[in-house]
Amino acid sequence: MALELVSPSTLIFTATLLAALSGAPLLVPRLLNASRGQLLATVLMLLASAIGLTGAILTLLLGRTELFTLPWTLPFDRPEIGIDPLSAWFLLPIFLIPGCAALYARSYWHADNSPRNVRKMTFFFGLMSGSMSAVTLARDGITFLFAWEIMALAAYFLVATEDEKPEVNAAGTLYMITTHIGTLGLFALFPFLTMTTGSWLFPAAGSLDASSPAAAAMFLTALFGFGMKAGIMPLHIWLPSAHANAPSHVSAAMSGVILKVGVYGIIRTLSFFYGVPLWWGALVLLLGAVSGIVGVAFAIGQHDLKRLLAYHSIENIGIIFMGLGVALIGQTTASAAMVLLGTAGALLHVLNHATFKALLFLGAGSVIHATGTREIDLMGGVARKLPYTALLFGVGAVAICGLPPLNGFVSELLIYLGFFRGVQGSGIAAAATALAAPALAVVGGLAVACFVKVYGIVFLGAPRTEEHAAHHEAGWQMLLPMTILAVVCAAVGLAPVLLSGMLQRASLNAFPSLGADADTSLATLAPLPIVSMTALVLLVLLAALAFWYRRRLTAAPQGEADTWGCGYQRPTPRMQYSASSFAELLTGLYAFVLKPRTHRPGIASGIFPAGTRFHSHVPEAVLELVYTPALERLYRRFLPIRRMQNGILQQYVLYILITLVVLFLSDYL
Amino acid sequence: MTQAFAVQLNSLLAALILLTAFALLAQRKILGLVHIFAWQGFFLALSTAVIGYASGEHHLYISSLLTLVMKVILLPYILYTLVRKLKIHRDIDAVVNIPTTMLLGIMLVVFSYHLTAPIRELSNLMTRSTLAVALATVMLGMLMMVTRRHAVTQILGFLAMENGLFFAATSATYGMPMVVELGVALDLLIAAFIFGIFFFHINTTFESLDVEQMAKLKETD
Amino acid sequence: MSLHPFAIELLQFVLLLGLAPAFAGWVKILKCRAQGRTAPGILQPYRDIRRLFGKDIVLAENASWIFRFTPYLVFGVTAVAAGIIPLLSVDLPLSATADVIALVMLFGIVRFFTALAGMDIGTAFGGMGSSREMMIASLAEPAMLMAVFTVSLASNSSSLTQMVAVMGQAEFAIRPSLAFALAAFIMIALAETGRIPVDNPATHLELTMVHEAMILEYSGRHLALFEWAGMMKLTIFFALGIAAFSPWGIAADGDIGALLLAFGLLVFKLAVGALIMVLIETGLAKMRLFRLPEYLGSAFLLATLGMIAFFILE
Amino acid sequence: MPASLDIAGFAVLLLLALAVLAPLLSSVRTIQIPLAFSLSAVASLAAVVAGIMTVASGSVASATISIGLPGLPFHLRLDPLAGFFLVVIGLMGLFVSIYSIGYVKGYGGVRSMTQMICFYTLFLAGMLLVVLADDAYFFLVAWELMAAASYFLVMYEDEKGENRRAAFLYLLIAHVGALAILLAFGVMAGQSGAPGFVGYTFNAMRSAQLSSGWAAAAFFLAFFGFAAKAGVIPLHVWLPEAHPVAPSNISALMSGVMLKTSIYGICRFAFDFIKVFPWWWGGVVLALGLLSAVLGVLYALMQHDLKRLLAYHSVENIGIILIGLGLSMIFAAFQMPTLAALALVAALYHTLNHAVFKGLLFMGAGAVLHATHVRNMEEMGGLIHRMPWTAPLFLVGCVSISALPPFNGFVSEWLTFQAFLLSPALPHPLLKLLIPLGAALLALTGALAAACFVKVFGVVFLGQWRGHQKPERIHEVGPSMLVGMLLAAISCLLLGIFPTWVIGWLDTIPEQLCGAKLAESAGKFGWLWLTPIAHERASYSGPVVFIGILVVVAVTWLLLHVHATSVSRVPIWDCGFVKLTPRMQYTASAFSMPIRRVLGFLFAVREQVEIVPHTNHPALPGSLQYRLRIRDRFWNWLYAPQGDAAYWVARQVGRLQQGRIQIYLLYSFVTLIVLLVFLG
Repeated sequence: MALELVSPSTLIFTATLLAALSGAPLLVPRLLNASRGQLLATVLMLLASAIGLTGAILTLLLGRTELFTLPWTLPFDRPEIGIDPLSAWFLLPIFLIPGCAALYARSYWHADNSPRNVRKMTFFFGLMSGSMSAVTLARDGITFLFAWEIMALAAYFLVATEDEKPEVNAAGTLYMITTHIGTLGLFALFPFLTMTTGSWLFPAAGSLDASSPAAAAMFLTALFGFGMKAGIMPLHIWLPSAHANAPSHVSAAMSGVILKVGVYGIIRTLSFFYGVPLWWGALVLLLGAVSGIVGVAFAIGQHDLKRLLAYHSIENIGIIFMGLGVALIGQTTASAAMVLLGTAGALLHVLNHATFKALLFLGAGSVIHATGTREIDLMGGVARKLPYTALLFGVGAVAICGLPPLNGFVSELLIYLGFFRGVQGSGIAAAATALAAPALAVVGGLAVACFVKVYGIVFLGAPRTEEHAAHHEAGWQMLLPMTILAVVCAAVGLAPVLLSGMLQRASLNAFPSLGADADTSLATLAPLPIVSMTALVLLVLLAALAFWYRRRLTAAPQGEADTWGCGYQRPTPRMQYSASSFAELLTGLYAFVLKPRTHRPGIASGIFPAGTRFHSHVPEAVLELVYTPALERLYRRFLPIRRMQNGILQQYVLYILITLVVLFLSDYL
Repeated sequence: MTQAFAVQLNSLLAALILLTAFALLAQRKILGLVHIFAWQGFFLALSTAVIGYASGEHHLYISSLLTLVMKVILLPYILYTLVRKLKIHRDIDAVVNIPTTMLLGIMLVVFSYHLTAPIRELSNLMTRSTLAVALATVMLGMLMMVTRRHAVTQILGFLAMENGLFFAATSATYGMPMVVELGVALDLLIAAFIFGIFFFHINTTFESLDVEQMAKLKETD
Repeated sequence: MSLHPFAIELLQFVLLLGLAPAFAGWVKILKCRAQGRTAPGILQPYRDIRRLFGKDIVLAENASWIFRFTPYLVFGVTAVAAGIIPLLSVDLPLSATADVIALVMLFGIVRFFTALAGMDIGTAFGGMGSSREMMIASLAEPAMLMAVFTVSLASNSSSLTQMVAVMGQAEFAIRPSLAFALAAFIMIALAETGRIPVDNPATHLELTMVHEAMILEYSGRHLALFEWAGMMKLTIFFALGIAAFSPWGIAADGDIGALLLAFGLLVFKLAVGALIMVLIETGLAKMRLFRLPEYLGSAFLLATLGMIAFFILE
Repeated sequence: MPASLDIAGFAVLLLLALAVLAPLLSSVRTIQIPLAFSLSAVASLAAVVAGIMTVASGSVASATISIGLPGLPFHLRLDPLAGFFLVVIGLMGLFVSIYSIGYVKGYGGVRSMTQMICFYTLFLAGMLLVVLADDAYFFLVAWELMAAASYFLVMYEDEKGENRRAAFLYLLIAHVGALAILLAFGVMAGQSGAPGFVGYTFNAMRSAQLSSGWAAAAFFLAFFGFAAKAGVIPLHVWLPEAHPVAPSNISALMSGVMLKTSIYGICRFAFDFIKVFPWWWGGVVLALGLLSAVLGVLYALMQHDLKRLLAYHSVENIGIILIGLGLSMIFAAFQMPTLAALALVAALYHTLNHAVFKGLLFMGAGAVLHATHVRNMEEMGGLIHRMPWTAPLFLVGCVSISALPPFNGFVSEWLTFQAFLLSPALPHPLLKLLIPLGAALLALTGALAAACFVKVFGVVFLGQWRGHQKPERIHEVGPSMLVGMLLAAISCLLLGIFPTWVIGWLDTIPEQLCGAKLAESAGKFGWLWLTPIAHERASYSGPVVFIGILVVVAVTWLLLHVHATSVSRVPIWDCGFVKLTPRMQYTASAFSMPIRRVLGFLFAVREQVEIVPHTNHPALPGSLQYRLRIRDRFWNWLYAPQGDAAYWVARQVGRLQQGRIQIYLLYSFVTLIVLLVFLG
């Protein structure tokens, strides 16, 4: 059979290498000019995506697990790579999004417009894609860390694409620092693992006892290290600025995929254990809830489009964690249904979030491209000039709000179902899930509010400033990837049944204890066909409504007039509701976490008062109120030590001399 | 030349090496420093030859010759031309005043003696007692690097340290293997060239060879 | 035939008293030659002293008895010191009076009273000279002690006769410790006897005077005593150096032949020593006062290195 | 013939009786002073006799007086070590008592004589009892008696703020020291294993078997306490404050004698109680001794207050004594009894010498003060013409303290040098190398001391009068003061010329403490030659030096005066400058300037030159004002931070004191609960 000739694993490895090296030709400037090189890289990337997706889907369909030991030796052990449904599931977004983003970049970040950094950007983009794939393929700690580190560094260079801007550099540095602090957690995690198993190789799923202290240490270090990458709440500080300052397609890839690699790490780590204690699940659930609510609350307060989307990533990671939490609690209470629903929900949301967040970032990229600003309050009426983009962004917005008939709804539904299963149980587990369900609801509600704001302010209304009025629709190279993503969103939302088999295999792969209970399957647990049906009905109804409305519109006479100014003679676009004013109520509600900063000068008195300004801003409160002061204090505490580093050469030699003397003396004593 | 006389001669040379190490600390003129360094190298070469003669380890003659060429002729010449070219003839300012440096130096010598006392008991080489001097020369070279501001004195301190190490090698084990010595000699030569370039850059950047200027490179806070 | 120890003692006493001016004259001759000047005869110092003895004394009104007593004391102490150092023979009855340390301290008396005499009149010059002299002495003393210490390590004694006896009979050996100690000793001796580069005995300039400033007010026989004592002191320091570092030839007992040989060698050594000193003096310039700490510090360092070299290398 | 302990007891009782009876005599002042001080002189003489007898015979006598605590009667013991210090105290007590007859008269009518006599005698008695005490309790009682009496004597002129401040500082440090000594005794008693109060007797301490850690704790606590009393740097700060402000006879006793009780204590602890100790104890003592010696003399050089200068010299000399003690301890630790004996003898000899010459110098300073009423040397000069007797006596003190032969200071320093010269015999390689450097420091100290006393004598007695008042009003002091000084000066000379006898007499002490005798080797060639270890090593002859110099000087003088040459007196030659004034002389500050420049980094020196313009033109300054302030760095390094810390702690504790009754009740309550928790 053809499938045997080209095995899925071969496809995936080929795709990984192809992706990683897609930008390599650009490194030889003599060989190719930038534009051609970018074209070549894009083609290679698309090829890699196609091959990789095929491989991943095949793996998921076949449910195959393969392991390969690489023939060379690293200092520690023989490296192992492998492919199984869990990895394959994560490979779906890993190959899908970068492919789309690469195509998008061909127009968005065209070589002719940005000759300075296109080579770097393209190369590292490919490298990042390849390394993300490699992370999911790694089956031992060392290989994993290698791939992980390459991914982190490549992402750093991508964040710092426009390294001539100071804010970009600051964001890059923050990302670099935090990601390495996270890696530090991993440096603790793998030795723990090795101490427990005696090998750097990953243990089989469900083979370690979770009740030991070492297991707790591993869980916590993994939660820290991967959580830092995934951007869960107190560890998310790098995320908003990095995503906001990277080029949009990079943000799409980072937000859509890199965060998911963090999630992958956690799921992979959790899969090693059996007999998970309750507090693991509760902790994960709590983190998820906090990330979800606070993330979306922060998002509401933003008026930088990409920053806002970045906070939504935190929110969605929160949702994924809530799903994971449900799964873990299910493990504790031995409820296979909860495990399956939670895991499947989380995994599906991984895919969903990847698609719709990528879609949104790409859409945002188009808008920014067209308006030349990231500031929502300066935009307005974009839909008129960019109708397709508006439509596609709308699809993304609906999807992210978890509304039917799109995909966000399906995954959230699975998680909700998991909650309900949990509530049926008893004890603390039930209480935890019972408390978590409303949190998810709040998240959904707030997300809707937020996207109403975004969509309303950006796309509707009139342009608020002349210079930032949108000019032109994006080209096909930008619209096509967005369309593909929108189609995926819609497809998953409309026909989740298509994925249920794969999803179940992936979940089973992560938590094999499910297999014990043979009659548990996603099909029986979740009413996916009904979802499809409902969605279809909804769609049909909508279409019908639209058709009818259109006919009414064409039939009825219509005239155009200015907006009624309530008698006021000179309404200007500036009088429209702005993003800040829209969000004001909600940010006020969450002021205790958000700590918004408003600058309201009094209105000067007199008959003809001079101009005044109002300015409000929701800062990255966790960074500015928790980390920065703590670091400041640390810095001040260590200031005396810093005096040792005074730049005077002699003193450095003196340190050496003193050290030498002390060493000699210590030897003598 | 009898064995006993050779030992005495070697002791005298060791004492002179120690003296030159102190003279390096005491000297204020840069050219004077270069001269003293050359003398130190000369005594070192002589001592190596004496040890070579007395111990019958004839490869030490080559070492001695190498030392003579490198440390008496080549390196001083390079430094000399450097000093001439960069026009740095003025007095050297020390971070710590010279008498205090001397006292510290004496303390370091006592310390070295104290450290090498056990080795002295264990070794049966005729040169064992000069090991303390060798270690002291290393320490004094380092002290020179610590207490002087000028970049040329830093390199001289470094080279004096190397002299000490070389002397330690001859007095502790009758010299290092030839390959190592050749390698070290080559390294030194290269180091001297690199330092030359380094000086040139410091000089053009700061218009001074005072290494304290380099504190400006530190990020401010 | 051999002389009685007391006879040797007396002989040596007279010898030092009598030879000192000649030695000073010799130094002066060498110095003049080195500087290309015509030299006075070797007997010139004798004539100077005789002339000064014949002169009247002019005393400041407020000079106290300290001022008048000091020249005699200085002369007396120097003369006593002269009896202690073995010049010709080790067999001296008075040599046990003081070891090297006590000998140095005897010169301390000289310095103490000279400095007091300098302050007695109450002129600025005298005070200046005293103040400088005491500072130089305070820095020279530790160095001197270290040099003595090193030599005494080698001979296992601080008694001069013993040193001469031990060192004079020791087999030849290269001893870095003694070389260092000798270098230190020469430097200190230059300081103690007020020679260039520490002091210039031939000048009366305010900026450079040290010793001369203290005895500026003296005249007549007082001055003669000071001058004579100064010459003796110079000779004694040479003798001390010879005894400590080059004692070969000093007779072990009172044998006349040995004594004659010792005398011949002594004259030779003194002549050579004077040559060395003159070379140093001609080659160097007078130092600024506040460079002296470094000079004496170097002497101390050399002496200490000598001691360390003794422990490490010998 | 009465036993020596009885004579000592008589001395103490006489002094105590004087203290009690002095008030009774207050009405007849003309008799009160001579009588009281002559009787204290008699008592001192008795102490000297008792001491000399004990040391000479090497006998040990003890007695128990059943007063004191129940179960712990007062124990007295007179052994050679105690006897030696008895001699030191008695000798100076004798000289100073004679001196005081004249000196104290100067206070006549202004101040209470009774107070002076009372505390003076108590002070002397306290010192004698410290030496005689043979149990910790009695020792501390005597120690406190001594401290308290001297405190009141420092406070004697209590209307001056500086006196009160100095006295307070003195009391503070004395008590911190006493506390440490008390703790040391506690450690010894606790570790002696003897039941009840018996552990507090010195006998129990002698036989106590201490572990090395406890022994070190005991010794260093005691050392700290005694060092505070002795003024060892860095615990010296009270000394230059307290000594100058006390009356000069008291300064002479405090500086000459009271400091020595600490030396006694250290000897007692190290050589008598603990006996076996590691070498580093000696190393610490030696290092601190060197530090004190060098810094003490340097600080002294910078002073221009005569008595303050002398006080710093006490720090220096205590340092020299400690050097000897430290060396002795090092030698003893390496089982070299002869060398230990040599160093110990050097230390003890210097103790005696310092007592005599420092007493002499303080008495001389008192005489100068008495005559001029100033302490600032910058305002003196030419006193040799006004005080023809005081000047030579003071000069003897100066020469002695400068360690110049043939006076006594030289002998003890020379012995210390000999001990240094023998240090290469030590088996420890590091010590071999390091200890000679200490000898260099000692040489530096000696030379600096000489410089300092050239300055003192030159500025105070030589040159011309610099002061504001008319020099004609200055007169020589009375006979009793001169006799007191003369006796001390003669002692200086005798101790310098006949060291062999003194060492022979002392010999029982090293025999008992170090287990080796020195007299045999030291006096091998008779009284004329001092050969401490062997004549091949080193020898010295005080008599020969003295006689030799005397003879040569006399002969020269005679020879030169055979023909009378005329001596004409003229005004000072002024180098052609017309208006030479006494103010142009070198001053004390000017004299020490070169050394200040060379070694000034050790001090906090602040020099200010202020030009007061006369006209507008800078070339014509009206006058120059030069101000020099030299401060002890230790004050800022050690004491000021501690003071601040104490103040800070006090302020923090002060917060507890709320002034609200509820809070106080809460404290009680909390305390109660804590106690219950601990008890339960």
